[in-house]
Amino acid sequence: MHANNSLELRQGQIIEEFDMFPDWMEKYEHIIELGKELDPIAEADKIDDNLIKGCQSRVWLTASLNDEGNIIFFADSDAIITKGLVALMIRVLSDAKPREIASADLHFLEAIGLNAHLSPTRSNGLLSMVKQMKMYGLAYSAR
Amino acid sequence: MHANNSLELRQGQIIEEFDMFPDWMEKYEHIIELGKELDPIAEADKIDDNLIKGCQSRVWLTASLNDEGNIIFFADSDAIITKGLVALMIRVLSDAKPREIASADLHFLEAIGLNAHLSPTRSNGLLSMVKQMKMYGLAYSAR
Amino acid sequence: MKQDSPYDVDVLRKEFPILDKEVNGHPLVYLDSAASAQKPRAVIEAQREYEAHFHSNIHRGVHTLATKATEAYEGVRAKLKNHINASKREEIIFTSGTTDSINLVAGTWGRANLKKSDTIVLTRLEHHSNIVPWQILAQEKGFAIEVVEIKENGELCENSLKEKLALSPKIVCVSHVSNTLGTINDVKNITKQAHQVGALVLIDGAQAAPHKTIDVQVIDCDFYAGSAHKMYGPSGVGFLYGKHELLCQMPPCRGGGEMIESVSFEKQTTFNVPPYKFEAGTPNLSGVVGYGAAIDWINSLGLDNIAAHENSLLEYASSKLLQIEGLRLIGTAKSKASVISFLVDGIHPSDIGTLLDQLGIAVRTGHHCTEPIMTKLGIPGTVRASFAAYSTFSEVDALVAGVERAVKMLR
Amino acid sequence: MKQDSPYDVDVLRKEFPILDKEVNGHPLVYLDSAASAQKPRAVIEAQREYEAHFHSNIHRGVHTLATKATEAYEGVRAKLKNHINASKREEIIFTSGTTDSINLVAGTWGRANLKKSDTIVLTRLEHHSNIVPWQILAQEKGFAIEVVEIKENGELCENSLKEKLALSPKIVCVSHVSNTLGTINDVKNITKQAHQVGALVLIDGAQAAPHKTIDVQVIDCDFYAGSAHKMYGPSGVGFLYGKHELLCQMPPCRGGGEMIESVSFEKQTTFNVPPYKFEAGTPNLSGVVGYGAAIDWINSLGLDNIAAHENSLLEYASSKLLQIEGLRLIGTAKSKASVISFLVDGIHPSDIGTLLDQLGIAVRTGHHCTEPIMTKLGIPGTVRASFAAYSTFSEVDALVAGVERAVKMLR
Ligand SMILES: Cc1ncc(COP(=O)(O)O)c(C=O)c1O
Ligand SMILES: Cc1ncc(COP(=O)(O)O)c(C=O)c1O
Repeated sequence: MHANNSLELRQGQIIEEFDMFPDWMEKYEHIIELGKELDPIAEADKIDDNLIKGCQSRVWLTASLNDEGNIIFFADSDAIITKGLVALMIRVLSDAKPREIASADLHFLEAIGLNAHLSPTRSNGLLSMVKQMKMYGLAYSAR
Repeated sequence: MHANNSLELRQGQIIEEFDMFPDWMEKYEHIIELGKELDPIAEADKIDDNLIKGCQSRVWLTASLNDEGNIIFFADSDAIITKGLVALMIRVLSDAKPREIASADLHFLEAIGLNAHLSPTRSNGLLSMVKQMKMYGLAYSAR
Repeated sequence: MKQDSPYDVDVLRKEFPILDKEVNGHPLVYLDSAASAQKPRAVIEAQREYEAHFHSNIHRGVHTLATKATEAYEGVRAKLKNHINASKREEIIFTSGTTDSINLVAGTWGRANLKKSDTIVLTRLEHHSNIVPWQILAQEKGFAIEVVEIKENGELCENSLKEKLALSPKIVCVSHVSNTLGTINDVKNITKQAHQVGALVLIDGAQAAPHKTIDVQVIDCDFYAGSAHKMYGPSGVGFLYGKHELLCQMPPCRGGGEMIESVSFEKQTTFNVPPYKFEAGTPNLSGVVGYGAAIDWINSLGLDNIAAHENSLLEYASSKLLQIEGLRLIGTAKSKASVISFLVDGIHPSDIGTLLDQLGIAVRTGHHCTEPIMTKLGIPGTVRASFAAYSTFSEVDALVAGVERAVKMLR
Repeated sequence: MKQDSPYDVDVLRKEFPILDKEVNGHPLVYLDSAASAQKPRAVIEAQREYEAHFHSNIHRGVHTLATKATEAYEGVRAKLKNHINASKREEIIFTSGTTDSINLVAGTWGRANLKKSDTIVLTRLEHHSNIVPWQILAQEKGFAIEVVEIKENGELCENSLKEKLALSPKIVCVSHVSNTLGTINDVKNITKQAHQVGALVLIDGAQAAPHKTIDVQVIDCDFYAGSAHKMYGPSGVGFLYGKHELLCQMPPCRGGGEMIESVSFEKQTTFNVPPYKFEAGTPNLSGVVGYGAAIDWINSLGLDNIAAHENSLLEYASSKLLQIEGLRLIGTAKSKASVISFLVDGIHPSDIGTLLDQLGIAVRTGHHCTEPIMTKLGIPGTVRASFAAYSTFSEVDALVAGVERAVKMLR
């Protein structure tokens, strides 16, 4: 319960943060900023195996388990807006228990008015990335 | 000139004849009558070679040249309305010079309000039959 | 006779603009719905609405219109999935119609899997669309086509089916409902038997989908095909249902946009997952949107209600027509859909059709794209009247009176 | 800037209901016509009129509605024949779009004629729809695919063409206009050269037909393909032109209703003549009727006028966009249609597309189904704006301002 709550909390913070930007321009400027600030993925990890398929912009994703049994995600994208959205996903899902990740209800994108980016009709790979993150959650919780 | 005129004359007679039937029922009754009266084609001629293709109702057609160099047509159909229309075609085109037949302008069906039967969209074979008759005209005039 | 209907047909008819029409000076009596159903305003307007306000090419677009158009298109896929109870939306492929769907199966699954030594099974009842694709492929591959025969009444012959299944066919292709004889085949049972001998089953549902609730999981068939235009929807749209694991194994059919993952001259071109793998090029977008409206329309009325109404029409028409001297029904299966084929002794069907047309009554005459049935029964064709949700008892009366009048003229 | 237009664009725009729309709070600026053109009211209403008053299945019907529907359908065939100056109406096959048309050629002519030892020629410029059908067939048949390369500016390389033709290919498949780079290929000249080495020529005219007068007899190509939805018509309809003698020799493609002469299990099934041989099943009737209205609409405006208008837009847009720092045009062929692809240094095209969308500006980003071009140029894709008869100079201004704004945000 607590665990799920913490993902809830993280999402709540993001929603609050975006509340400050009523205007789409500021919102996107913020996303772009987040994209720029995202810890870069190791160049060696930018390989096809870590590439999310079906994307117009490319997204790379890796995951590892830390000592506390939490998954840590690293990700990158060649498009900066996608990268900003990826950064948001990482803020919510990284450093969390596999089980929490697998069952996370990601409603914040809708709340901040960006859920169109999660539509299966977009080809920015965000939806596929989220699916992949949950797969990692599932895989690690099965261990 | 005279020759074409005679096909014209024959068509004029038919148009006049049908003027007596303002009502579709009488018109079709007359056509059915004409179908019943049509000289039957020899059973031996009812073979695939004489069959007009692409028809819902089947039409057989044969042609021969008489001593005066006129083409005589024989035809038959398994549908009586088609047969009546075939009879009209024969009245206009049979016993005429090949050249006349090849160049005949068959406007009478339109004038008697039955040109829908000549539409390429109908599959009664009438249009194909007329084409075939003109082919005979062309073939014999080439000799 | 209206008391038999589970809904008010007269009110329903007002939704169909074309039914108000006059043809040859008579009110249109449209009894050719098996060829193509008329469309309610909801369908016509949905297409117009789409074209006037939402049109854009779908998929791969980052702009809002493309997203909306894609959502509309994919929404209909989900709707259709529910409508026939597929287990996944990925199992629904949009095609241009039943014919296209069957050709897709023949062209991909068939071409990849059928060898010279193989046998496939069709039935005598099949529409040309479920015969010719297989004949064309058989000419290329050399496999044998075996035919399940029919009984006098137009039902499939169980013994013949058993015999043919004993040949261990690779696939059994069978229509759910015969468009000429109206026979409803027990496709669930046939599928079970076919699966027992290891055959796949393709069902041509063109005539069933407008009249019956389809549950592909209950039937357990491997493929199911249908056309929107027979289901009160637009022409140029149809669907193929295929079991997901089969679709995953099948090679692509047509090549082009959307169906690829990556195209290269230097490396291997790779393909998208189903259903996209089988949907090359820009689809019939407004048609698919209209199809969605048609499914909604059908469901708002209820397929059971439609079937009940059509069945009473069928019964009524059969008994009335049989009172005409020399008339015989072609197709008298116990389980029968609202298609009624008949012949009158000594009279060619096209003559009857021509005269009925003069009375504003639209029926179809000929072989109805089922020549093998005609060959078997030794007839040149039939006159076929077919009913839909909007057909009425008084239209049946008009038909019967029309046939009587035509017969009198033709004898 | 309106003085350049041969017609009043503002008045014309009133015929397109969608152009009044707002997207994300801004008036829609639709610059994605190369993906799919918007439809004028005349087209939308023609479809509606057909469905509400004339719909029926076509061919083989004896009733009046069937005759009228068939006449409407065949009338559009005649219209299209005139529009591209085919010599016979039998040379026009209705398909569901360009992709379908090209697959038809690959599936019938290709499958029947291409052997392991053969070579065919494509170009680097081709849309996936003119690549993948040939790759799929090559996998089956084993023939070689040779690719005519492009120059930096996006024009076909003449030397490369000569080299490839020297391999005596069986067919040369080339786009008339590139959907990504806008390059207009000299298809008449290419056809002449190809014929000299005995190759057939298929032209993908998807992008040319909306913008140029097509004369298949002057070009002398063997096949020509196009899509209605890029020509202000409905989606789900297209055409294949083929020289009559070729069509007569080609085996059928899809099997089903209409394309047969006679179907039998006992005797040989025989096929109809072209074009019917290639049109199996119920076609997209309302779509074809709408296509007829689209052709009328185009002709009432005049393709030369449309081209003149689009060319001034292209010139204007090119010069304005080039003033943006770091922006480079991708595709600068001397002869170019109204498609403008560009990239801004250090910025991913999809980012620009996403921000433009926020401003109501619809452009397409990505590889535009021409991945081999991207591979060759070493770019991830482009931003593409494309113009149509209804595009305006102020829309170009909005695009330029939008790109400037996006670039500022993204840098
Ligand atoms: C049983 C059956 N199968 C297939 C078809 C072909 O459908 P479509 O013409 O929509 O492809 C029909 C339609 O006439 C049919 O009745
Ligand atoms: C050059 C070219 N060829 C083929 C196609 C495919 O056309 P359709 O999707 O209408 O089949 C397109 C459309 O994107 C195109 O631009």
